[in-house]
Amino acid sequence: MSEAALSAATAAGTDPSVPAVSGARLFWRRLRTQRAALVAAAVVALLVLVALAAPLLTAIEGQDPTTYHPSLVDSARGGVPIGPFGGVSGAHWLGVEPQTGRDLFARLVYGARVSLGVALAATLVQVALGVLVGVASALGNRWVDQILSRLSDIIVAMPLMIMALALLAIVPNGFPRPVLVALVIGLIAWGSIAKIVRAQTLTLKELDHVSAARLSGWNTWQIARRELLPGIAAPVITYAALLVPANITVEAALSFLGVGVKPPTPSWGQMLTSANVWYQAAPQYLLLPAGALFVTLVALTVLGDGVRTALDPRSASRLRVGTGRRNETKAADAQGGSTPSGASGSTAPTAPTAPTVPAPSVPTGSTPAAGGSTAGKEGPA
Amino acid sequence: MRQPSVTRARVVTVSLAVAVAASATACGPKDSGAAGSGADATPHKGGTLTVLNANPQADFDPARLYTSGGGNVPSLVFRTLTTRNRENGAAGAKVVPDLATDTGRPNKDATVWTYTLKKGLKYEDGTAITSADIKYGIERSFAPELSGGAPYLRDWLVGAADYQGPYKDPKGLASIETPDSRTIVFHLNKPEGEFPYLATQTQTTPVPKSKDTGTKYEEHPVSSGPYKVVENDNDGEHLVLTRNTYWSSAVDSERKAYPDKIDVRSGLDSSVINQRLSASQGTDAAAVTTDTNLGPAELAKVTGDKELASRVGTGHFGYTNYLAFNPKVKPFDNPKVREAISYAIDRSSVINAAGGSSLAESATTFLPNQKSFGYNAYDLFPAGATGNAAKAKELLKEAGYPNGLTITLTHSNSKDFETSPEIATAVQDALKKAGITVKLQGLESNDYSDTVQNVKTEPGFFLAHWGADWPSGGPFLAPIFDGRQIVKDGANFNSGQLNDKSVNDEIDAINKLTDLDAAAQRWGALDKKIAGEALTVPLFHPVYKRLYGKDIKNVVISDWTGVLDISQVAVK
Amino acid sequence: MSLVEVTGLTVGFGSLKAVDGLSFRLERGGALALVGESGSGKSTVASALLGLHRGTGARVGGSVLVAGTDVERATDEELRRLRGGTAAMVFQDPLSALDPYYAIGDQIAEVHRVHHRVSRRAARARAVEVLDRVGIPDARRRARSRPHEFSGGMRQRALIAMALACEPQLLIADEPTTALDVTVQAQILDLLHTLREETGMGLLLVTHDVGVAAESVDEVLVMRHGRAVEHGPVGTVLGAPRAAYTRELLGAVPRVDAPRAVPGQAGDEIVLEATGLRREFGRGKRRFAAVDDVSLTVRRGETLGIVGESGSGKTTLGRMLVGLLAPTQGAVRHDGRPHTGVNPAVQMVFQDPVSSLNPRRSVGESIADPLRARGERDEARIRGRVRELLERVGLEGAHYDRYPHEFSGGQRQRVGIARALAADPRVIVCDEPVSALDVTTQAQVVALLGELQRELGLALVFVAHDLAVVRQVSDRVAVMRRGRIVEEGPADEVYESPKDPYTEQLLAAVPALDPQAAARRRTARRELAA
Amino acid sequence: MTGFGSFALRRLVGAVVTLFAISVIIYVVFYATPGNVAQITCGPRCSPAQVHQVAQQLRLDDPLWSRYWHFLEGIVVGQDYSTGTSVAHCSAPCLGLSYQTGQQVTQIILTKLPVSLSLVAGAMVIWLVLGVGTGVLSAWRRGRPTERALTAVTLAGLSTPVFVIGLVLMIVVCGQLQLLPFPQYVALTDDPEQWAWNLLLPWLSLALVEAAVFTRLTRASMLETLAEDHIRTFRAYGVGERSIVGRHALRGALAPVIALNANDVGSAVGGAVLTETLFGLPGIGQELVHAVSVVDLPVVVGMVLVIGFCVVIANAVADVLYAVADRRVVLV
Repeated sequence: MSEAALSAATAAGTDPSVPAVSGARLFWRRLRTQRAALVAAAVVALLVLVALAAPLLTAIEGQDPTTYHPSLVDSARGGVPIGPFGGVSGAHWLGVEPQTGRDLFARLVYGARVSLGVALAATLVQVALGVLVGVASALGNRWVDQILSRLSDIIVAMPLMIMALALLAIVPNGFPRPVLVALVIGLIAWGSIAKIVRAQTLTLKELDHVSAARLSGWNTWQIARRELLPGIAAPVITYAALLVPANITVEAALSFLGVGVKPPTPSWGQMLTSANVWYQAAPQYLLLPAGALFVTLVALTVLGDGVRTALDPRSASRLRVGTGRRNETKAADAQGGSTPSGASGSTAPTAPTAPTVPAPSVPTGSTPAAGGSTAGKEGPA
Repeated sequence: MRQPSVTRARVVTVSLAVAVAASATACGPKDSGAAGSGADATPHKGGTLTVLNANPQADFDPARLYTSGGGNVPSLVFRTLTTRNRENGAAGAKVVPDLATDTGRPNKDATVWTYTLKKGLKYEDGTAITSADIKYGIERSFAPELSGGAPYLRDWLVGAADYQGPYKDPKGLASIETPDSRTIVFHLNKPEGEFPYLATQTQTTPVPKSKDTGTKYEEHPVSSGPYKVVENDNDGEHLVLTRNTYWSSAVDSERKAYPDKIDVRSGLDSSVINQRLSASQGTDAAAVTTDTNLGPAELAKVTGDKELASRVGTGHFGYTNYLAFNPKVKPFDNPKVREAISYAIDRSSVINAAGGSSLAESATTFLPNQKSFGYNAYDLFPAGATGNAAKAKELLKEAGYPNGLTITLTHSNSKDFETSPEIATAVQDALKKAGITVKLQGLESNDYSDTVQNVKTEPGFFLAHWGADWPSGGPFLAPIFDGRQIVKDGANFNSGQLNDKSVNDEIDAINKLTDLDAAAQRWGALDKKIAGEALTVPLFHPVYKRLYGKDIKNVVISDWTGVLDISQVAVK
Repeated sequence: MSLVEVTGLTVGFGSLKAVDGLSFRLERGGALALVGESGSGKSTVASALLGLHRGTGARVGGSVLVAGTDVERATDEELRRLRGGTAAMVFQDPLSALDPYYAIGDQIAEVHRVHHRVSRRAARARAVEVLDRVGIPDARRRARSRPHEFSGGMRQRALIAMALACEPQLLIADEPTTALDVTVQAQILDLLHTLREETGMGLLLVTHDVGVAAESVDEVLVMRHGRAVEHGPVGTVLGAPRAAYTRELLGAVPRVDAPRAVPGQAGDEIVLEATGLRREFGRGKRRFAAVDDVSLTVRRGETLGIVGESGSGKTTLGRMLVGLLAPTQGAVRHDGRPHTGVNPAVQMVFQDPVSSLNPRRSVGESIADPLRARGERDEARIRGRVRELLERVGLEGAHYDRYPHEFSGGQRQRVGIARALAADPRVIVCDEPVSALDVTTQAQVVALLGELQRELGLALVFVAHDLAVVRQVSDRVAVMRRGRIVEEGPADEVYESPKDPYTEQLLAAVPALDPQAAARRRTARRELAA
Repeated sequence: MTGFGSFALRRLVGAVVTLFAISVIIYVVFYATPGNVAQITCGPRCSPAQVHQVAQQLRLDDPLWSRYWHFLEGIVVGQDYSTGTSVAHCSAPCLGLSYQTGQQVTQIILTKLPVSLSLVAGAMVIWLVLGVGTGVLSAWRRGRPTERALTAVTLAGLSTPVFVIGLVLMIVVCGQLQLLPFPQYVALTDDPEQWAWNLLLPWLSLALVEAAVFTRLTRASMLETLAEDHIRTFRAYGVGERSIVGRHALRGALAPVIALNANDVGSAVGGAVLTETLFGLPGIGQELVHAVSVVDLPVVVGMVLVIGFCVVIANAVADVLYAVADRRVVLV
């Protein structure tokens, strides 16, 4: 999945000019109303737990992820596991790996550690860089903005896989590989998040409370920390929730190209890569990591959607949609602006200025329709 | 660590191949020859043969090719002074005349070799092939623009070491004489009884000087063989070969040339090649591959299907995968440690990782297990199938490591299933029982080559493999164990840095022999003598399973190359 | 049969009852205004007339009959025919109410074709016709424009044209002039009046502005908390209100003809002075001056009102005065000293009570900002001072830890004032401080500002578009138009005897509360135009 | 249209700066990459003397800046090189010669680019139609079984790496069902029908992954648009759902789709690397991965620049489309 895709998907859901969450409690309350998101959150929690408890779980099974069991595979037939369902038995809950006879359950749960860990760490790097660059280019002068925008253009225009191949070859061997993979993914894919943050910050900094903070005497850094960062948290969190699954697949792709995490450390991407050709001879070998990846991605994506909905100020009406009660599905549409809180009469009478549509140089920033949201504040029209 | 290859070694990092893929060549099964329906039916001329390959024929210049026995696709276009015998199994490991009337006439000490060309040899344009063209072909292989061939001509021919090819030095090499248009004489700087083997390489292909366009020659190489190149798209990705009407079976007894047309498609993923061959639909029914073999997963599927199993040929090729020690690095300076590891190794794990017993045969000798190499079935440090942990522990104790040993194994991150992480982790597991803890150091493949081939950076313990340039002990043992071939400022393959006068002398002595059978005996004996030093731990010799299409007939897989010889294949 | 017959209408959203047992009728050709403050349920009623609550999860009770159609029981098809065909709605925000991607003419044609089986071409012609009818000049050409190419007033006309396209019997106008300038508002109201006269259609006007109602309708229904407070002919309700709430509402409406109740005590000291201010935006061809050569002075203790329509540059001017914007030319002096950038002594109260407070920080923290920025570290002192300020602006000290969303608009504006006060300013620039508030709240905030001014000797710059509000608070007034001050002087002079024609025009456009006066002025405007 | 002229000029300058920076980065990165280029080019058994000759011929011993200057010179004025028997000219813009094969990089690109463009362009059509179509459907049917089914399919597409989808598709469609031939690139100019048949599977595998992204985006932005005031206007005028969804909401929802699509060209090329490798399509991606592995710097730089150029162009085109779709946008 491309980062850009995520960015656009996220940007569509958040309107920075409206205060989003007003406290964690409200957020939880909203999240709680979405059954699907709650289930997803539980699945994610379970996955993280499994990853953390991998040594414990494999100890219960009595296996470890690296020991070979040559006797469990049919050497003359290319090393296909002996026994039904890829050698499932009391000792090997999910069977064994072809050729090596290593325990698949152990590899799967240890693989979760690497895949989730790498994806999370890469996401952190992306978020950190993206926020830094995005905020700096929104707050800096024209030159800073130009240079940083150009920088992210360059990042976007460079083929990610190729840079990853090159970078992973350069770094000295002693460097821990999972950390390296996370860093590389993070370093080359922060462009979209920077764009989102930049757009968001540009909108936020026009808000009156930021002006008020300036009048209070705070300097730029203090304003960024107090007034802006909390404001960009919502879209960033939402986006990050969608980035994690994307990063898992990038890790898998890097493994496919031979530059992922090194054996014998298992990762799902690596398992998928080596299992790919076993699709016919030992299908469960492919289906296990593929299934794990699928469940993880579904859970993270649904959770990401849930988080977005919960953080979206306008989601109040949509939440009902989320619960799937059919007769209410049209609520959001027909109701539109005439929510019971009675927006009528409270809009500023100052005529809307020329619509402030984001320039195409930040195409993922926000939809043109959202341009109307800043209307009502008198600008230089 | 050279890759014996049909094309010049291309490092293929991306490949779904699960097995020892690509560029290898191999040999038919020693006993029965190629199996399957293909061998039985009577072959007829005509039809189009499709070749599905992973690696494009990016180089099609005879000067740049590094081939064993003249290669496969190139040998359809390029005839050489001598060539491999186009027969199944061990018989295929013999050298036979090609352009020449015999395999070469040596002088008394084998330092001067004379060849006479057959009569009536013609290029695709009908002009006659002369000995001067062969001389020119060899000379141009020394041009830096056309680098890539094997090192032997450079090392053996008098005055070749500094020669930079005919473009810079039009006077040419004085050590190659062409007294008349059918005779060519080579003057070597030392006795080389195996010169006939070297003469199989494509550098001895005639190149007409008037047609030479330097680096662009490969776009239109002039054919001396049964086929000529009529189409070469995308730098060797798609080749179409049709009959060279000036070629005649009367002057070429080796190439059968049944199909009228050969269509070579490459750049394919190896699993796709095998899928296509097993589906065998449309033109794929008349398809073979010359660089792809069945991976373990594919083998598992094929063995369960009788129809498919009948379309698999088995090939062997002189090739050994082994663990190399650098005795300059502690603790491998201690022979007891090296012996302990030799005893400890559990080869079954390693063989499974390489694809299982059908795709890899356990190796206890450095030389390949073939007669032509002088195979001498010894096992100096018997480890059995699963390792002799007790003996290993005992030796380690003697060596001063009573509580076990921790060592680092260097391997590459390529996906070749030879020096790759899969084999390394299997070795890691295979030594565990003996109390030897192995740490892995994986290097990107270019980095790996640089590191292990440099005497200054060579690690103490690493995965290595060696393949035969021709089926004899000479090119197998000399680069690895001849002390005079230690290269200080370039690519070094004598990883044990062995410089033993008795070994060096024996190599020189064998090289003087022009009786190749007698030489083979002595190579085998030398191999066992060197093995006593425990500088390597042989792991396995690969076996190649080659799938081919339904309509393929006359399948010949020699022990020299291990692949289907497409000069023999028929589709009708 | 009445055009509209609403009986015991109840609309509930979740636990909230937006409309609670409302009944009224509207005869054919009649005009009724639903007047109320935000949250009174007036817009919900309007939506109910078109059955827009159907399928939304809202609980609707009672009955609504529009031209004989029972809206609650009608089939989807009947409802579709009703919508637009029988009763057409004009929405509040003309920019967002039109599809930005299509030409205005096409949008009107599309709606027309829903109700009339005519060719695309005929529908297009009809669109041009109605656009022409609502006073869009060069309608044939302008029909091809997209909404953003129209000015606010033109867009509102286009929306009315869309409503006319299907010749409805009832026009429902939901705050049709709220987003417009006062002069444009007058034109739109006149247009509605004329159309009603000519076509004889009924009008249901939803508005928070009593003045707008007075200009446009025969009958008024005052709503509060979803219930009818008072219902009657417009003259009676506005002239002699019976209900206490109506009286309160009317009392709070600022009058353009009443001078400032308690004048400011202007000192001699000039605390803020601007000379030759100019501010440009855009680059190249799109460069223009939002503020051009503006000079003004503000003395201690007085209020300078700056009034102007949208685009007049008043907000830009305000932001330059506090140092949030750097002038392209000219200088700002604080206490006689030239000053660039922000200065705690010059504070600002912002228009939008929603965006002017950080939703993620407690109001106490926001108010404490100037204290902390000044270097105050003692938590107890900070809390004490903030508590004091909160109490001073009419809130409770305990509100320190609450978040902005827990407050109403008026309360939030009070918090904004407290934050400005925390910096101990000498001048506060108020940028449309009450325009987003209901009239009753408006009056309270205005009163608070006056009190604070007297008490602290503050100088105020009061920037607003509402002439009545400005008069209510100002000692002196500057009228801005296209970046320049066209007239400046003591408030009474400017309002009683304007010298500039533009000022005159503005004053003429302000809706009057007295329906008769409104009718007189409409005639006058018509004559002026003719 | 001076506005458009200055937009184009500005974009062009931006593109040149971007591409220049990219080439510098690639040079520096590959300079640091391990691997003895001369040894790789010469072959593993070359003697040190031979390796030295090759290094000299490829200018590998020159300082980095000098090599880079030579590269720039080639782009501006072209480059002469020796084939051994004669001197050949690589005319400007010359991206140099491949270390490995000695071919002109521009020539390699010219033969590989049509393959990659065929792949990406065809896949793009599929993912746009599929993605936007299902996105609209799932926004319209939200909360109903249709939407749930679509969501599940979408997520499956999203979570399956292209190399798995591709192989499974190939085994099932070509191997077991034999519905299609195993893909084998045929040039569009040679035989358009075969071109399409052979690319169908690669298109599908690449498109299935990307379509998922577009489904999600379209759905989100459809919901966004459906909640807007002008949709309420049309509802209040009795305009039918079909027209509201198909005409008004979709139009509004398309803008972010256009923007995303441009950005996605870059990631599609990344996906194309895997797809080309899997299906053996002789495109840019496959060649690039190979070139990286043998440190064939001229080829890597050339190909990355071409990809970068495509992304820059795609972005500019998207901006223009964006402005056409939404007239309020001003091109800057």
